[in-house]
Amino acid sequence: MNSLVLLVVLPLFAAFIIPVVAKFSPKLSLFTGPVVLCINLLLIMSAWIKVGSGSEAIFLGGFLPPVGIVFYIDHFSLLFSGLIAGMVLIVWPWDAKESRLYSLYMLLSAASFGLVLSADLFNLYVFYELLAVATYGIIAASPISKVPNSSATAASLRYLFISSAGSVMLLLGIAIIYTLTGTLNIAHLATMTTSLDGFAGLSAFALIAIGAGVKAEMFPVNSWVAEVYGTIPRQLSALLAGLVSKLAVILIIRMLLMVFQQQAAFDLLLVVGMLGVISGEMVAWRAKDMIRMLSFSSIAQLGLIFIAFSIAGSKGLWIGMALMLHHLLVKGGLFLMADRFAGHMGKLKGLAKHSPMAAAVFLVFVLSLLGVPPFPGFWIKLLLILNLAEQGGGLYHVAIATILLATVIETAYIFKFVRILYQKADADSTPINKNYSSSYTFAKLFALILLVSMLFVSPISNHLKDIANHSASPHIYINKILPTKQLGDRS
Amino acid sequence: MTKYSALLFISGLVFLLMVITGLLPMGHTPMLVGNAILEGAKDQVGAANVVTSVVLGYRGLDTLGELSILFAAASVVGLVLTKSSFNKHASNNDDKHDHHDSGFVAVNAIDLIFPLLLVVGMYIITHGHLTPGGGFQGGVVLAVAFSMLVIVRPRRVSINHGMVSIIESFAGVSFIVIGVVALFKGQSFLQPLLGHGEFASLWSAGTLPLLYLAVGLKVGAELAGLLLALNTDEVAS
Amino acid sequence: MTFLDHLFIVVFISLIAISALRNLRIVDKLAPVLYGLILIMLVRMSSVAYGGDVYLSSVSLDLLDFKMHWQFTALSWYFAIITVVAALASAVFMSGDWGRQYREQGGNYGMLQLALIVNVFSMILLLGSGDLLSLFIGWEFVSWASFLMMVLSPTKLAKKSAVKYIVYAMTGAMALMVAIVMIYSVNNSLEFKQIGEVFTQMSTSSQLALVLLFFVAFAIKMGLLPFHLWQAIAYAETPGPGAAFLGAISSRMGMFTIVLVIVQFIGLGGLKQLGISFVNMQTLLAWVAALTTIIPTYIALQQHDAKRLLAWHGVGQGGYMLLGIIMFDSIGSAGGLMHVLNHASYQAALFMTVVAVMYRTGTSDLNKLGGLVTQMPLTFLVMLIGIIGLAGLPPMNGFVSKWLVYRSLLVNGQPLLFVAAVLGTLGTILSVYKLIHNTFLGQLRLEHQNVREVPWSMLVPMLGLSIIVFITGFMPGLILPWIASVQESVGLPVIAHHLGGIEYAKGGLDMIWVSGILFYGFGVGALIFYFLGGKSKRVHQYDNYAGGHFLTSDVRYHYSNNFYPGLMHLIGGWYRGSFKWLENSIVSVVSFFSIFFENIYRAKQPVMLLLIGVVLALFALYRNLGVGA
Amino acid sequence: MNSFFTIEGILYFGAISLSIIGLFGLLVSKNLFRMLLSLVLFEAGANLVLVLSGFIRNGIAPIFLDGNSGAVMNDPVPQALVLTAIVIGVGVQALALSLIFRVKKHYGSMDMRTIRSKLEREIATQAGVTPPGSNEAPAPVKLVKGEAHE
Amino acid sequence: MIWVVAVVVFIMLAAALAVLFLPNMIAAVVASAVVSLSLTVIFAIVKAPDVAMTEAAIGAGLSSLILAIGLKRLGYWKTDSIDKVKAGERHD
Repeated sequence: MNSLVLLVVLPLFAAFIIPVVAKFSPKLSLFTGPVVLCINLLLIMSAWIKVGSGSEAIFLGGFLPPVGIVFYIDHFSLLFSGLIAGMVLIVWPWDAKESRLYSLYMLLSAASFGLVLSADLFNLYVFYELLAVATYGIIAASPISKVPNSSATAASLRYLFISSAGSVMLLLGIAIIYTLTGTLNIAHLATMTTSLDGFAGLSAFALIAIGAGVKAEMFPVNSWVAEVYGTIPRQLSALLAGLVSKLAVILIIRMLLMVFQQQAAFDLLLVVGMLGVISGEMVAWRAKDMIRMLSFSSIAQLGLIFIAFSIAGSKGLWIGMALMLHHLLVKGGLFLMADRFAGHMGKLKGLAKHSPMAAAVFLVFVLSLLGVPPFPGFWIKLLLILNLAEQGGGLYHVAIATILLATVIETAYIFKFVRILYQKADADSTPINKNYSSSYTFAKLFALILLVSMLFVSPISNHLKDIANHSASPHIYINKILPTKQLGDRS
Repeated sequence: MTKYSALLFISGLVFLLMVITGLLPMGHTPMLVGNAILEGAKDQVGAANVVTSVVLGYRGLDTLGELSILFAAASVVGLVLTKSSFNKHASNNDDKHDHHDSGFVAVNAIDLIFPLLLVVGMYIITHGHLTPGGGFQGGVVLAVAFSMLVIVRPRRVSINHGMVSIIESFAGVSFIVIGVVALFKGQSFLQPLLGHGEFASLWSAGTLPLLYLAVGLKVGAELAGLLLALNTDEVAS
Repeated sequence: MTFLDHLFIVVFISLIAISALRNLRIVDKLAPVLYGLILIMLVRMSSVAYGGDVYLSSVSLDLLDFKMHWQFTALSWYFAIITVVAALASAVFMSGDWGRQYREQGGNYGMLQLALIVNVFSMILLLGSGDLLSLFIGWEFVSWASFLMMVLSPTKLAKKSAVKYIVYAMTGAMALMVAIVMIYSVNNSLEFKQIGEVFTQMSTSSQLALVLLFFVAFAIKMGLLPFHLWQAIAYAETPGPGAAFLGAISSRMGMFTIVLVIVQFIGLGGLKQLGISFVNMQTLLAWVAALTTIIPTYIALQQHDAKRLLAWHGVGQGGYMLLGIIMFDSIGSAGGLMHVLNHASYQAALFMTVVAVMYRTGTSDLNKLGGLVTQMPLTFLVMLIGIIGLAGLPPMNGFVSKWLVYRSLLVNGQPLLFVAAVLGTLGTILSVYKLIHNTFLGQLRLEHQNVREVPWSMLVPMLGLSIIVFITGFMPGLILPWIASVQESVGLPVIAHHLGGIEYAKGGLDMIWVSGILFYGFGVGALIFYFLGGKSKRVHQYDNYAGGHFLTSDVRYHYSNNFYPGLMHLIGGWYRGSFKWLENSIVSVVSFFSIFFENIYRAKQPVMLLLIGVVLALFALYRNLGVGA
Repeated sequence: MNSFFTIEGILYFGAISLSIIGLFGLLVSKNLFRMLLSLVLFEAGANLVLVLSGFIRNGIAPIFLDGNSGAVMNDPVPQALVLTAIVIGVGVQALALSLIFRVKKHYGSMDMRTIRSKLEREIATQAGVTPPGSNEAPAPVKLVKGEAHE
Repeated sequence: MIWVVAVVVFIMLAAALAVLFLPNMIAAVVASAVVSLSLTVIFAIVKAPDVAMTEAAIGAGLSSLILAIGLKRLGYWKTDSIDKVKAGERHD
């Protein structure tokens, strides 16, 4: 099990050697990253089997927690690790000119693995920063052909300012938690929740949530989304919207599930989630091009995920996880195929006639996004709403109303777009991007996965439920990480 | 307008942060982990400087992550500033800076203190586990020393970029290798190896000095590369 | 495997078969056969409509802890048979020459067939639903199936109205979802009978919310006021027989759910207890229904496109159905339920006649038609029967159901509602006269000289439907047992019936007598006419005059443009499209907020948003928790 | 509530004020370079807070020397964390500076607001839509007569 | 001791404000170096010698060097008086 630390270390290793390798053989440096990711996938698979329905903890440096850093491995973290490896492989920049970009992608995946696996608060912060820095770099260095390079740089810079400010907030939150409890290990923190349930403790959570929320596209701090997604290649948007945002969410919910199972924390997530949903959908409603529409729809979906996590306990994790996976498939797929729908909406008339397959794939995605039965999106939305209703309390009811209202708005703008696709082409229509890029193939693959998962709703959901039950339980977490409590428990 | 609303919210934040601070145990923090480390550091890691034990021992992965961040930053700076496809129309005359040597005082002073800086830097790195300081601080000194040479004499002295990147790769790789060796011995990643040696002597604390050396080299190479990349005109490179 | 399972399997196989073969010519022959097969299976299940046992499906899906099952009650069966007959008629109608012409004009005939079977499939699924979740899924299926049919028309307006429809439908679905969630959250169960149980446990405000949510959901599908704006244009723009099918039955799924949920489980007592003094939920719904009969009917009067005129009537007729059922007595509810079948039959027939006229002349613009009676006499006959039914005049079936509704209103002491219903009927008569006059009467236009009667593939379903219109009007006792068992199954008082009509203490109705007297009267009139030496003279269609001027045969005279000018002026005075204004204002509100949020997202300095977010979050926590720790 | 007039009280006050000054600078300055300086201040304040979380009154530095075996030591963990945070901070700073160079080169301006509007316009142009109106006064919504009443 | 701390904190905050409000960029960078140096002193006072060294080397040294390079390349390397700033090139 100790070897699972290689998930993080191998990409770092690759990142360090890629520049040197590139000096001797550029070809080799191109393949280093994918090879490492494939090895990681194998590692993850073997660990998946080995872990079974249990979980494992890796004590880095051989120091027993809470003094050392711990990696916590269960199916939840392995699932997302697998997704990271797969997603980075899908969007791997095969045609990049600079080997340093490969390094950055490797750093990004290493940071992602670390974020998923680590059970130490400050270690999470370090990986979060690594992820952020790698992201700035990738954004700034990955212009789309048509845009002058520097608009991506400007977007990246604006992103950097808000994201760094968010990181500082995160750091402040960590400082408050450390001052209050004297520990950074999340399992250890979970044993002393009583010292964190006051105003100071919860404000630390608020700082962490909003600080990390910058990456998670949380409501007030997500104005970078449209700027960044508007200037980078669509594959990269698929990576950022599909996966990277989820990693920040995982950071937040680790704290929420293990340490801050309190109504005030749930309410905070609920409110920002609701605002995110409604504002995202409303702005998307006014969007005139696909990318902007997708960007804001992504914000709304992340809001939905936050709403899901405001349900206490394993149910929240279960539904939230389902939502995250669904959003990864749908939004990832939509962004991957967005190149085919580039440009002003009004100029896309007749696209459905021209490439019916693309239109059909698009329809599959959006119908699932809207939650039309029998697509998986419907079941997730149903579960979410029924469970919100079970929570009771006025705010949860408002959330239900918000979600449903947002769905109506979403229908309106998506079908406004679909209508244009199915209109007759006229002189104004732009010639359609006909080159079948590999990302479009992956989009089709995503749609296929979505359709297949439609048939296996029950087994998938049961499986996710098991994973969630296991991962959301602080007891298992504490027992695994702190087998023997050496330190005084203040609670 | 922005100023006033900013002021309003800022004052709100000040108030709330002060309230939070008032609730914190100032000056007598619980230190659960801290005390455990202070008790165990001597035996578990064996470095006189407990901070070093924490940085490289207990929280070695953080340090690796931090090195990666520096590496990422340096890579990005390199990527961003050495792009050949540049929009020239907006270029500004201010950016053209002369390639002449700096003045007599600067050149000679740097020449004079360069060896001194090297020695100091290496000293700080190698004694990181004993006294305050270590890889980061020493690395910075090294980086500044080398880049100063170039900055004061941009035309005559140049640092081989390839060499820098090889050093940084090598240092990073060796950090990881030291960690992975433990893995191969059936232990955990970054578990301290080698004997602890005599406490508070130069050859103590197992692999820690080696790790710090790697960190120092890495930080030095990284920052030197960074400084040079920032300082060079992208047209030139 | 129960018989219901077989039905579902057959419908599903039909769906697969038609979707697989939709681009081959064979689908023309196959589709009617398949609908016929489904119809036969339904007929074999007819025991349920005569008081037999409910058919249960052996399939029950366990998805995510929810148990879904399906069943066929008398109510389901009644709606299903209407659906399948309408589908069969439409399929036959489009299978021959109409389909050929549609293909030649570039229409996607295969998709039309597919959309029809998808609609039938989803409606049967909805009708067979056995719990709230399967109901919701069926509901969504029906919405999207209708959407599929509407978008087939290539015109821009059609697509726009289809999108409008789907937004409305989604709103309805979400309202239904909230209602279901409200029920689920009380007992964590999705069974139908929970509705009644939960309803009694709820507080008054929750009850009110529940009823309103259900009603909004169903009213949107029904096209009741004030949610009627989507329907007419969307249906009118649907290609040919699709419009006939949708107009006949699709929106009646709303009626089905109203009966299933509101009538069956909430009931009169539930509705009556919600309200202050004399205004309760029942009167509110009744007035919604009454206004629905009036306003859309008079909008129909203003239309100059035949399909739109009919589609607006479809909206208006929904009001009668609700008006009847909301009275909760035996004759009123029987009238409401029966009106579903009656309306389906004549609406389908009328749409088909209009499509037939379009097939020959290429237009449905009432200002560009006229005098077609000589060229298309059978179509004229069908339309005549249809409009008599639509106007609710004897001896057609529309009279029976409307009579029952009027009777119920009078008996229940609702004279104002009665007046409203009669007003609606008045508008109907005026506008159907406009329809038949502008299409078939007057002088034939020059460009229509060569128009011929439509082929038999189109005539047969039209004539078949008009026979149904007549037979069920002449002998309503054929239908009334079905109605009675529906009433029994949903817990309404059961109507006493015989072959000719109903028995009712305060005056029954026997259509055989009524029709007999009517025909007898005609016969007597004819006899008197001939015995008094009445001479008839055949006059050529062009051989008439206007205002003392004899018209020559090269100037065709047909008074169709600007029909009913005085009345139009009157209507224009008080009806200024207030509902459209409402719709637009909702859009502006959304627009306002979206601009507001967009400006937030366009912040010059995003860190400001971070600051505001942090401060507000901390402040909320501070307010909630204080600093007592 | 603690008293603020102690060493740690003053230091906490200083740390928070430093952060706040940095944040304020980030908000009010238009110049990218000054925003960067403010960001550095902001981070420095947070670092100070983190160091203070390990501060023990009368504690000594966490280094084992010959004479201090019995003394109370400060918490070494936050110091290690701050070490990391400072290095991260300087990395981000250099990165931001390089981005600023590029932005300055491309837009010829250091004003955040100008850059934002230019960026917005570029994104809109790339997406093929009309650029959005000014933030202060939204562009008048053009209501085409027919569209509003359909 | 407490007064020493108070004075250092005061210097630090004054320098921080100077960073924001000095019109000349060089002065602002110098002020930020002053902030770093005060921080170094504070770190030394709170018995965190490692952090103090790091802050001195990185915060006051390296960071200032980077910012100085930035000044140079962004064209702020001039010791103009406020008059000129007012005349045309406002940096703020």
